[in-house]
Amino acid sequence: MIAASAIALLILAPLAAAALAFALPKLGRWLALGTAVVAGAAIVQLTRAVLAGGVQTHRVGGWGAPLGIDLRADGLALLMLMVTACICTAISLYAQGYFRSGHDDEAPHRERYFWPLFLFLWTALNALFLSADIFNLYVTLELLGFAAVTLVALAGKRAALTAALRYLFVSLSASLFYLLGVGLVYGQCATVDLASLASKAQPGPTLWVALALMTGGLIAKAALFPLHFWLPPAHANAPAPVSALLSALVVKGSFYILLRLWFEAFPALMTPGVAQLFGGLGAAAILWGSVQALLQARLKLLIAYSTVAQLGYLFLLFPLAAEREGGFVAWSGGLIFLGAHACAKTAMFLAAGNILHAAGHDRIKDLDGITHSLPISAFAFGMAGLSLVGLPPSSGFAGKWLLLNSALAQGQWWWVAVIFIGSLLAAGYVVRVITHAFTRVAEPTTQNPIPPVMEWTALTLALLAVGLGFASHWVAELLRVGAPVIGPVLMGGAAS
Amino acid sequence: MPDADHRIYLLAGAALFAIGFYSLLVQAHLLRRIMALNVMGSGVFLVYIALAAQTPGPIPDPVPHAMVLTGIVVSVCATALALALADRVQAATGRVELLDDEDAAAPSDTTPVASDEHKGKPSA
Amino acid sequence: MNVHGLLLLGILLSSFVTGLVIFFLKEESHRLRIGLNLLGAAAKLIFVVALIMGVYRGQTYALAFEFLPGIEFALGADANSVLFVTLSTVLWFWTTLYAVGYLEHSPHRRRFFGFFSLCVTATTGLALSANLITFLTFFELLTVSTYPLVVHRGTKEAMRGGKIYLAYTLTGGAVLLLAVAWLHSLAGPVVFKERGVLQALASSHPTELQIIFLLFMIGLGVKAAIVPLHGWLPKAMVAPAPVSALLHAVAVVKAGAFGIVRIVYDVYGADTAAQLGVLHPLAIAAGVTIVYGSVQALFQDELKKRLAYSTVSQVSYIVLGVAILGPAATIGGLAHLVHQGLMKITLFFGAGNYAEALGIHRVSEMNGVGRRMPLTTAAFTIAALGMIGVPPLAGYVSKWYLQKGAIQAGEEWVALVLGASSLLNAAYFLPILYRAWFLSPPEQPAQEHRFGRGETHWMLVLPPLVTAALVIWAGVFAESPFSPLAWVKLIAAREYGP
Amino acid sequence: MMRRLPLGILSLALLAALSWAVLSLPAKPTGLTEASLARLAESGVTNPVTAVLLNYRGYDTLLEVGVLLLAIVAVWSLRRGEWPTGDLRDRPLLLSLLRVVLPVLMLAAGYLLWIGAFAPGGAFQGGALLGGALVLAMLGGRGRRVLNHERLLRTGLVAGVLVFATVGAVAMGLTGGLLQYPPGSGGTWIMVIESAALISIGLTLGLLYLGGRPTGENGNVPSQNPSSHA
Repeated sequence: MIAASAIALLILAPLAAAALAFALPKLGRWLALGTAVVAGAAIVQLTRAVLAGGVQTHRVGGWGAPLGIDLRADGLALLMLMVTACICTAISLYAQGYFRSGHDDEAPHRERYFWPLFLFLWTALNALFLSADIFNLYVTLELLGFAAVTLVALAGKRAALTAALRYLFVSLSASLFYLLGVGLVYGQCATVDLASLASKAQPGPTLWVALALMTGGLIAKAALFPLHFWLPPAHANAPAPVSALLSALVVKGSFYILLRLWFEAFPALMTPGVAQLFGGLGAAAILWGSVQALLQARLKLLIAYSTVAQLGYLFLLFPLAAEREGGFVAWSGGLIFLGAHACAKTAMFLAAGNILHAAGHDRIKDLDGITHSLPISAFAFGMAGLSLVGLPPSSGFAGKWLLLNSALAQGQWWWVAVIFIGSLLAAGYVVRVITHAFTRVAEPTTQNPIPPVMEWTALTLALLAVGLGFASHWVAELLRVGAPVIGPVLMGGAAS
Repeated sequence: MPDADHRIYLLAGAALFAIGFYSLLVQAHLLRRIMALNVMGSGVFLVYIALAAQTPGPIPDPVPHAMVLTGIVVSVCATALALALADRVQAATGRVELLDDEDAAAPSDTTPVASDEHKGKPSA
Repeated sequence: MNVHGLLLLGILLSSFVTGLVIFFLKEESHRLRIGLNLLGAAAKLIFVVALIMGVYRGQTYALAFEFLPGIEFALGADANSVLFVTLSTVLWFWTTLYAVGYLEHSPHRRRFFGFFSLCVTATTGLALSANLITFLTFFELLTVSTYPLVVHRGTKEAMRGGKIYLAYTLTGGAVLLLAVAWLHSLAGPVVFKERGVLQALASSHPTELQIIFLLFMIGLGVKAAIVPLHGWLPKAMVAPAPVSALLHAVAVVKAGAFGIVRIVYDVYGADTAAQLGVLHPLAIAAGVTIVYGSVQALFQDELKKRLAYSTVSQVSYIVLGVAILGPAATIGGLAHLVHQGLMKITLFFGAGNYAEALGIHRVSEMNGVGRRMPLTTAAFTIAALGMIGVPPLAGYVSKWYLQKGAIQAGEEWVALVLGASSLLNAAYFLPILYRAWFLSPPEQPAQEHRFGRGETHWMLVLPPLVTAALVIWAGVFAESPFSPLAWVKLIAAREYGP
Repeated sequence: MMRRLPLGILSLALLAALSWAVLSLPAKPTGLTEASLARLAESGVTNPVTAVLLNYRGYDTLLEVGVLLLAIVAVWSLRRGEWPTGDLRDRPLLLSLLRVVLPVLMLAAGYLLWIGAFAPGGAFQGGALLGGALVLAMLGGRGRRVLNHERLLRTGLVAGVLVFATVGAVAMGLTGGLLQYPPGSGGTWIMVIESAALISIGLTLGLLYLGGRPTGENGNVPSQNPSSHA
């Protein structure tokens, strides 16, 4: 009962808050904070229930699949919900200051619409992570896409508007691909319920095409190389809190659905070839994205390309966890990495937002003065960088360590090489920015003042990205609940 | 294989989807692209309806019906959003196509200066 | 984990907390910052003394918690740890004092002392690490926390030096991570233990272990500045004197050397390593480095550069000692770990003083500095003679044991290398001493600025005198029970004893 | 155009794959017809589609109503609405037509809402008519006063989502299941939801025609609000 109401709250609370924030614009900021509290409490309850009683399934309307829709909370879903709650809470705080500082007459209009859109985004994410029904997932995807696109356009600049429209085109066509795939699956299996699909799905032309359609759409939404072209402009030109949301959470939503589809709904179709293909695209994304990040002249574009690269690591999970036996190492590794990246990337975008806000530009070569006057933001960026590069004991390290371990244990050394090079490149583009914190400047140039809350939220998330490394043991145990793969959390000598 | 009178609808749906996809890729004009998306959508809905029609039983399968209804509402919203956004883009760039590499023009463009907001927008 | 383990935590926190607090102090609050620095250094010193006494009494110290399944963050205090932690703590205390004096009236002191403390935390952490992961963690923390110190001046040159430093050390760190991960996938979690833990694997997976050993040596060799991985070290000379002193005598290069000690003795085990045939190549690399460094030093006119190359050469004495099988060589190498630290830090203190007080940076400008700065120069002289290996100073002791070990192991060529290097040491140190004492100073000195009556600020004079005294002590009382030598003999006994 | 050829081939490949997929669908797919008919009695309505829409898969519809609201929020955030302009005296026919048609449309919308429980129809169909009526009214320059009453509009727009969510929560309080109506009373609950949804859907569809927020809405600086486009 408690679990059920927690699940319902996680969807109804942000939805109602979004509606109210639109009806009563003045209350937006408070509604967001309220939602943060409610969601936090609900997640705590749900975690208790899951750790105690295993996977929690709620049959909406009491019908149950296949006729009705099921909501399901397992370890994976909970991790995603937690990450979402952390990031969204931070954003709710950050945005309090963001729209109040800076002196362009657009700001009030932006804040007025930011809150409802942001809350809709939150609703969509919670609904997405809890849904166990591939058609319902389509609805959540659209909810997510609309909110994300509009939030990008909220920046109002020419570049932002164009980026938003391109993003919208990609997002809509991708959704249609996904929807058509769902239709074919229904025609074949007469159900759209994730759990019951696994038993009914027999490999055949229809399902292959259906899965290809869905995967294609989701890959485009997740901006996996080579369908990443829309991401950098969109993430770089959005308002800082929005950039953070997009990089940390939105793209992960589609990745999450891919995991559900390939590992839970259609494991029969997960051939080694498919797994290696995903891994190959991931590797290409890592290398291409990192190199691009090294070449960017603008800080926010650098961070955006780094997102393209870091998303690649997530897809290494497919080849490394493809074996049900012992796949758990890579499974937990990839997902811990996901959480780490979410926190680190949010911290980076918020720090970059502060710099952009204070200096009025984010040209990397002219950053010298800024970092001296914004030591906290600079420090936050550095900390986040540590986790992104994967230095111990950060959570980024924990994730990479597990991926490395599973790759070495399975003798798939080529992924080891990719991770190795990727980390060095990441170090390269982080250092490129950080050096500006230490260059000598005559006198820091005068800048717009930054509300403290904006600097401290960035720092908090950065420290979280590092500190979570110590919690990775616990996270791995949580992920075990309802995981499609099994095996020890770590392979090697004594352990294996 | 589905029987002939359903096959035609299924294939028509597939064809609409492919046509829409093609024009989405090749058309530059924003309005045409938005219409292309709608054509793709119609293709998908047609497939759903055909699926509903071919199930045995007294009435067509109501589940795909409801799904299509949902899909239609979503695509209405999507079209409205796309149109509004396309108009903003046209107002800001003065053109009805998407420039290929927009972030090339970005650095000057992202400095949050109020005057930047006004440029390229027809005033009331 | 036992209650005594908290002592280890205390040793780390005494500098870590100091660092964090300093970050949040105001730039202006000098007195408070200085107070904190010395307090932290003193506290660390006291903890370490307690630790030594405890270990003498046979008390074991351990502290561990799991942060990934099978991966523990573990601290411990074996003989090696105590050796290194003592060295770094003692030298940190005097370097702090020196740095306070040296950086008076310079900007960004908050940043400097903050990272300074983190750097020492990392070093002591390295010393106390009980397993590979923990070691790796502090190894990377060291890289990160030393970078701001290297580029502290913020000049173009400093930034370039810093970039090169990071390029080398981060790559090294990545290689080290690779080695650790690979070894873990073969052997599971690796805990340091005398005589190593890989005997079993050595027979089943010899090739893998050889490659992993190579990776280890590359990863650690970067910091230990083994040729050809030494490129960063001369460039890092742009750092302020106290930093160079710390980098060369205690922190970075020593971390590399200490890491090699750990890998050979406590992971592979000397015998296993020898049986895998990986020690001989290492010995050769060390030999080459020793000679190459000394030759390079010969041609440097800039004092700090000359000292830098001398470091390149001297640190490989340690590696050489490790790479040669047998107790005597081990004693020599480990003793040099301490002795080189004492001598080198003294030399850098001296160089710093010349730069601070007389604006002298080049050997060619050093005529007559002995008359103007007798105390500093006296200390400098003692350390230099020690480096050359003049009895009864510290350097002589370690070199003597190295020779002995080499002969015992039947590696005569090593004797030649050591001899050559000693001659070269003499060749690049004696001229300095000659200039300093016997040539007359130039009429109008370079920009000279005096602090009160003494030859320079007392905080700058005291540290070199103390460390010089330690150099003498380590040599003269080498055979007494309270000397570094006595301690390393204990270690060697445990490694090779029955 | 160089790009057309490869893209054309790509689309043809897509078409081929799709045809292959649909042609290899099972001849007589089971679907969920039986299942939905079997439990129709419990659903509280006799029209299976409505049963799926508002009971079996009511949760989808809840989010869908959310999508509608999101759409209007998004469009309003982007632009200002444009009123159909032109002198209405040029269109006497339209005006006289409106007098007749508007009430009829309203009535028809209500009827569709009611019939939805038993036959094809329901909130969405009714809402569509309502939206149409609204568009006609705007074309005829009617109801501007109402449409400029921002608070009223916003309330009407969010009514659907809020009522739907509240009903879902209340039902949960009673039965322990989200959107799980107490046995037998399904029809009533659905009617409550649908009537609220009808208004919101109608308003949304109608107002989307404006292509932006009504000019009446006072942003911070309405006169020179840059994102306006009137």
